[in-house]
Amino acid sequence: MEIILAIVIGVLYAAGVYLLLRRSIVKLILGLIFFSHATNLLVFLAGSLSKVSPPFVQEGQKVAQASVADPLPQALVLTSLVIGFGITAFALVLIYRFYQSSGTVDFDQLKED
Amino acid sequence: MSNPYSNIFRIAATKLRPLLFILSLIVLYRGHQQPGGGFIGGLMAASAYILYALAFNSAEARRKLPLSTSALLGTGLAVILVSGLLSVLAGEPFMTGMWTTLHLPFGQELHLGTPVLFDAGVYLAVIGVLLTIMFDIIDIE
Amino acid sequence: MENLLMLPLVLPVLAAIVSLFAKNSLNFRKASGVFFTLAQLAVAIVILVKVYRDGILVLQVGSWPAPFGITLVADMFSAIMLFFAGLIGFTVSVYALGMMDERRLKFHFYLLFNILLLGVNGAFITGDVFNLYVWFEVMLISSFVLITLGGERKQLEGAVKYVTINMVSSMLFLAAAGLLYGKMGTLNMADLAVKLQHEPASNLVNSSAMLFFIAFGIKAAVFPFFFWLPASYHTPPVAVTALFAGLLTKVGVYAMIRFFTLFFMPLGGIWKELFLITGGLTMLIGVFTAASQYDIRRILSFHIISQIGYMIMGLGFFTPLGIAGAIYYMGHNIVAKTNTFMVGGMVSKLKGTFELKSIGGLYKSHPYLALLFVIPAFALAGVPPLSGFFGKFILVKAGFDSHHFLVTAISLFVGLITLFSMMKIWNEGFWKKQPEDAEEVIAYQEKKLGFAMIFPSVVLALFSIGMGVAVGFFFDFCMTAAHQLLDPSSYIKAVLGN
Amino acid sequence: MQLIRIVGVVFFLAFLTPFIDKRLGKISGYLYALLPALLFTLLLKQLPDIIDRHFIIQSIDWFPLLHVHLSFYLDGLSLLFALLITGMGTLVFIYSGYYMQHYPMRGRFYFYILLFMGAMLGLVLANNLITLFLFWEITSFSSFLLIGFNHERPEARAAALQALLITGFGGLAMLAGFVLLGNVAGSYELTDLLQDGAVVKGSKMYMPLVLLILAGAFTKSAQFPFHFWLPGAMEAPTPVSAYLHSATMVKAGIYLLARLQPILGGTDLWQFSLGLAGAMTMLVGAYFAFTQFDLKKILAYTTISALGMLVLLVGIGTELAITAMVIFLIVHSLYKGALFMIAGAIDKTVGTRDIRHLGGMWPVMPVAAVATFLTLFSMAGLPPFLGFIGKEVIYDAKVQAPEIAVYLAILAVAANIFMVAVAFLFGHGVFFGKKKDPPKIPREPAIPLLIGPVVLSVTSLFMGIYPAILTQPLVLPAIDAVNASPVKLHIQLWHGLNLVFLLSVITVTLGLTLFFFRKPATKALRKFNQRYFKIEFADLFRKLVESFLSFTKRHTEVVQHGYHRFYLMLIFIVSSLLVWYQIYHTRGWGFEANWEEVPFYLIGISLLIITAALGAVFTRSRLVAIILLGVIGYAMAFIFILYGAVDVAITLILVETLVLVLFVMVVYHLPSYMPKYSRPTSRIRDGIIALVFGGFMTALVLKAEFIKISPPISDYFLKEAFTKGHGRNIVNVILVDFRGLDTMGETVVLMIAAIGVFSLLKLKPKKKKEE
Repeated sequence: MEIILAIVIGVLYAAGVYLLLRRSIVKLILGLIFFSHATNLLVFLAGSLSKVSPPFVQEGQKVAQASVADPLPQALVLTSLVIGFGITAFALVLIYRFYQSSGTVDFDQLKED
Repeated sequence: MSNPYSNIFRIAATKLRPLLFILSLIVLYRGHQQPGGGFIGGLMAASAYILYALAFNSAEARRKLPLSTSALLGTGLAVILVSGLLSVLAGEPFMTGMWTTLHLPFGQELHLGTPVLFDAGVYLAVIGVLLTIMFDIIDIE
Repeated sequence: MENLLMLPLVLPVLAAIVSLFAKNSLNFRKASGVFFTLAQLAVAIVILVKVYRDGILVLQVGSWPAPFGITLVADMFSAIMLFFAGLIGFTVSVYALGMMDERRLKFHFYLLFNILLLGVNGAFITGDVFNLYVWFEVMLISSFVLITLGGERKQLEGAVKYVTINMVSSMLFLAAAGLLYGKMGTLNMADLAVKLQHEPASNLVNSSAMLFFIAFGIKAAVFPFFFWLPASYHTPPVAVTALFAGLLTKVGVYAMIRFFTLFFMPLGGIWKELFLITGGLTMLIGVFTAASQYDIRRILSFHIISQIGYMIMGLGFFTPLGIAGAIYYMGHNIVAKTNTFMVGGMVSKLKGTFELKSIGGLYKSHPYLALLFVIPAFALAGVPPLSGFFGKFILVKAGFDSHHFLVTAISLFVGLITLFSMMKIWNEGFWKKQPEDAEEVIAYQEKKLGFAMIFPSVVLALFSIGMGVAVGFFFDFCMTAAHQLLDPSSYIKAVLGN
Repeated sequence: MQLIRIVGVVFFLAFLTPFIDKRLGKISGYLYALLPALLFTLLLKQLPDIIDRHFIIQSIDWFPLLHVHLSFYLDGLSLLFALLITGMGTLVFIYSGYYMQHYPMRGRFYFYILLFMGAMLGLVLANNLITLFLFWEITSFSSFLLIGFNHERPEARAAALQALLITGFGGLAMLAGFVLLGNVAGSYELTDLLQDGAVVKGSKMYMPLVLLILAGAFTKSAQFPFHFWLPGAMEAPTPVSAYLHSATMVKAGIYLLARLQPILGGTDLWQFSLGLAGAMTMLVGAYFAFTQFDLKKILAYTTISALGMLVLLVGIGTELAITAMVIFLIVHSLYKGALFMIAGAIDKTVGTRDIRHLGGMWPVMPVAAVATFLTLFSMAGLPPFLGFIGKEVIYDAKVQAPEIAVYLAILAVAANIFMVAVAFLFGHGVFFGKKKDPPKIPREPAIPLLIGPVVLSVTSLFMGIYPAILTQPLVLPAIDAVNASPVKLHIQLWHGLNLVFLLSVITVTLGLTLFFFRKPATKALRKFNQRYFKIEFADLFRKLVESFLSFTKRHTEVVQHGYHRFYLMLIFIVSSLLVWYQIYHTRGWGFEANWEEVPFYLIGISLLIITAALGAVFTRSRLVAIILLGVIGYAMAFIFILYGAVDVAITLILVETLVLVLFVMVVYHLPSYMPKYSRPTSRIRDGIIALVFGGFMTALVLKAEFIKISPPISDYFLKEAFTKGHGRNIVNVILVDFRGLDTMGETVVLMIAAIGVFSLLKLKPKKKKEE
């Protein structure tokens, strides 16, 4: 079952790349969000997918069962999700201000001087 | 925002605010044992105020806050830092978990530790963060 | 005492907290901002001395044993980098007192500044792959905010490029970390090194290692990933650029050296060749691009790139001398580069512009500024007995020792062009007469240079001289670091126990 | 005697100049002269010891790891040079005391020239090649600062940069050569290297290292084709020209060659390179000297010629040639220093150095005239001056040189004919002939300006008359050092009537003939130059620099073109190439696609994500794109739940919702989305790039899935989360405890993002300022 999710990741990255290569700055942000979705899924997949029960220690037990999913990738994804959120929020406001001060959403109109 | 829905929205926002707030505290506390935790809790608490700000305006919502947004950020960060430094005072490495059990009346036991405090810091900081971002963006209008 | 290692992380956070609460007193915020950078420098010195005397310092955060929790490690390499981060942090924060405008200072400049240092410090001392990602993000987001702080149009334009390319790099880094965990089942660097050492199939890791190369390459601004740097570094206030120029790309180089010496280069593969080719091209292309510029900040920005090439080349030699040379060169470059930007900032304070075509006459009117410029500029160009000469000499020696003649020859040639660029700034900005038709300069009211601006520049200049004159002393640290890097057993033992 | 103190004290004084000059003002120059005078006597006192072969070697560890030491060595050769440097230095400081007294920024002048003197002393006294290189570079830079001393003149700046780039280029090559030499011999100490000549010559690296070192020596000593920086350097104030560009700095290359002759010399490569460069330089210099108008330029070209002669002599390398080299070195320093001082004195008192505006001045300045003529006789090689001995020995050396003697002799005679002619041209042009009207009324130059020339010409005379007493003790130890074997030689003025004397006579006669026919000759030569010999090397160099600059400009436009998406594109393409290469290279992993295991809901959700992604890419409506993005987020949350990641799923749903809200709120303010900017071809191109990139990511994921090198560390978390972490939600325990530091960092990121949003929205540039 990995192969289908691997393809999903590939498609998400491809979509991200394609959007990042567009001239519109809005698509640029969309592309970045795609990138971070793809990366989160990838990190999540890095743990093995063979075990599927949520990683909790059952009431009355002291040790989690061996069948629980690898909790570490989950924690990593959580962290990167939150970080991604912060950066996306900032980037969104940045493009808004960018548009406000330059009056365009077309990236090609902005050559460096 | 003078459409007929706005009144309903305002009432809902007002009523939901304490509810969401209490819920968020529960989510925060349970986080160590059940799904939840500081980030999710903080998000819920913040959404209470965000709804309020959308229904009224951000200035009104700010007034309802016990602390300013930047003080929330600062407090959150300070709590995180303190939870890590407590173990240093005890001569243990930074961020070592320290646990104690409080005996409440009615036979209840409250298991408290620095990691929980840490999560509370995250909770506060997340509220501060989300409110700063959302209030400012709402102010654009 | 092992908690010493938490201080480079705790102090900046403390600075942030103070800054958040002291909302109404700007002066207090300034003072505390500078104070916390000074404290970081002091801590860094203590750590450096301790590591040098007693060996590698390790802090298992949260008392969790090594591969499971997060480990903070300071070996010589980390300690050296930590020291330079502290030095630059302190000097630039003093410089910013004189250079930054009130409005930016009010908008939490020093908070951002300290958090940037937090990210840099964290990156230098963490012993955990994912944690490194987190510190990279801390560094990145604060650099995003610093680069946009002020909201001028140019800043925003530069920032969009800076943000997107750097975010792509972060994602690739994260993906690489995830893939590595998937294969190796661990995130602790020392643990990874052990597992890779004893695994016959470990060269299969090489393809995800390429993602690390690309991600760090973007951060370090090597060819062909450097575009974000010249597109953005000239846009924010010069105090910000000075900080970035000195530190940010070096964190990428640090990560590159750390990862590839610890994990990937012992695996074999194309790494050495790749580093040498990248290093050579980075040097050449950066320096060519710099030669055509006429804006002081842009000249200096392009030179950052070209000088990164030297460090990558040193890594590519993969000999103790090569790596020690790269580390020494990094230290030298951090100091000299920051200082040239500082002097550039003072020039603009006097003349109101960075455009060399519009300024001149500073040699006559401000001789001490000329002196302050000459020292870091000559250091960058590799003039003895300043630091840059020994950086170059060591790398050339390392290159010849390991029979990499072409790339070494390129590095010498690049030194000549660097000299040309520096002398161009000198000839145009200092020796030439002030052009009388430069409108922006005439319209500009010359500002006085305060102690806060000159003092940090003097400190760094003395450091450039000191690193050259007392090269034996400084290089000893670098050599120790290189030996530790090339024989990771002591690192592994310190982190994992036996 | 502590050699390092000799060098150090000069630097020390240099750094004191800003204070001294402020206090003492105009007379400071004369005071500075005391130091080189003192050093001269101190060094002279060492002469008996050196003659007895009691050499001084002193060393201080500097960078022992790489065998770099501050080590010094005094033998005959270095003593001779040190004496020249301090002796000439004394005279130049006296001269500058007057010459520079009204110059603006006089203090800086003394600073630079003292810096130079210290560096020069260090250079000739250094025993370690890297130490030598250090001083070598300082001479280059102080020379740069001095050539550009009149920095407001564009010509001065250009000449300074030109000199710096050329000598800098040579310096870098030389450094490479030194490192190679050190690698071959295992030491940078000259005293060690002198023992290892055979090892070095036998090494594979011999050829590259010799060529590299020669690049350094040749650029410094203005050998063809690097000679042109030296006439340009005449932009410097005249004391500088007298000191650096005739007597000392340009001799550094000669010193180095002589010094290394025992180590590197004697091979065909060495003889050929030095011979060719020296001969070319000698002729080119002499030829061009004849057609100049500016006194200083004339002298500069004769200097070039003399340097060529010296290099040639080192190249021949026989005992006699070295003798000739050493004597001629002294001869040349004496007369060239004097002549430059005269030229400067005339310039100062008369206001011009153009020979066309000068003439008939001997009645007004008799002392200067006498000194000049004495000097010129030495230059022309007339008896009884030292110059005569010099020329005699040179001819002798050449006549006796192996194999190529005839050609060398002819070349030398040809060059010397021009020299004789130039000498007379100079003297006659200034002091005889018609009186012209120069800018200022001619009078005798001030005494300080004449001390130098008089002392030097008289020295030259006495050294010629009493060679055994004055010349021999100075010269023999130097020759001894170069030949690295004791020399028995007798230097005398009169050699008797032989072939060599005949050559001298021929030289003088033809030189005089050329002088008498100077008008038609110079005219013809200038015409010839204009028509056939147009190459101006300085121009050529300037063009080289300019074309380099325009190359870099084009290069910049190609590399840093300003189009952001092409930056990204290049990054993606290169990344894809690199990663695909690596995947291909390390392809040994068992990969088997097993579609049967895949549950249907997973296929469904995957198709949903893929469709939504494609939709978001191709839609023309930003609202649809945003909604589809949300769909992807929620679908991903579903996947997370399927695989047991409850917290992740909840967080993702909340974050996704927030991002959507934010997106709507922000994009609401932007102009309607996505005008169709790009053409179909570029869309296809981007599509391919995207697929190649996405493809390697898929491959990497599969690879990671199929290669599990070691079991994950998370078993520990499963065991310890509750017992030690006191929590049942393992993910949460990891977040707040096991990896709490990550979460701290994460919170900081959020905080900074919030501050960033705040400052972006609230801190805007003031309206009234630009834009």
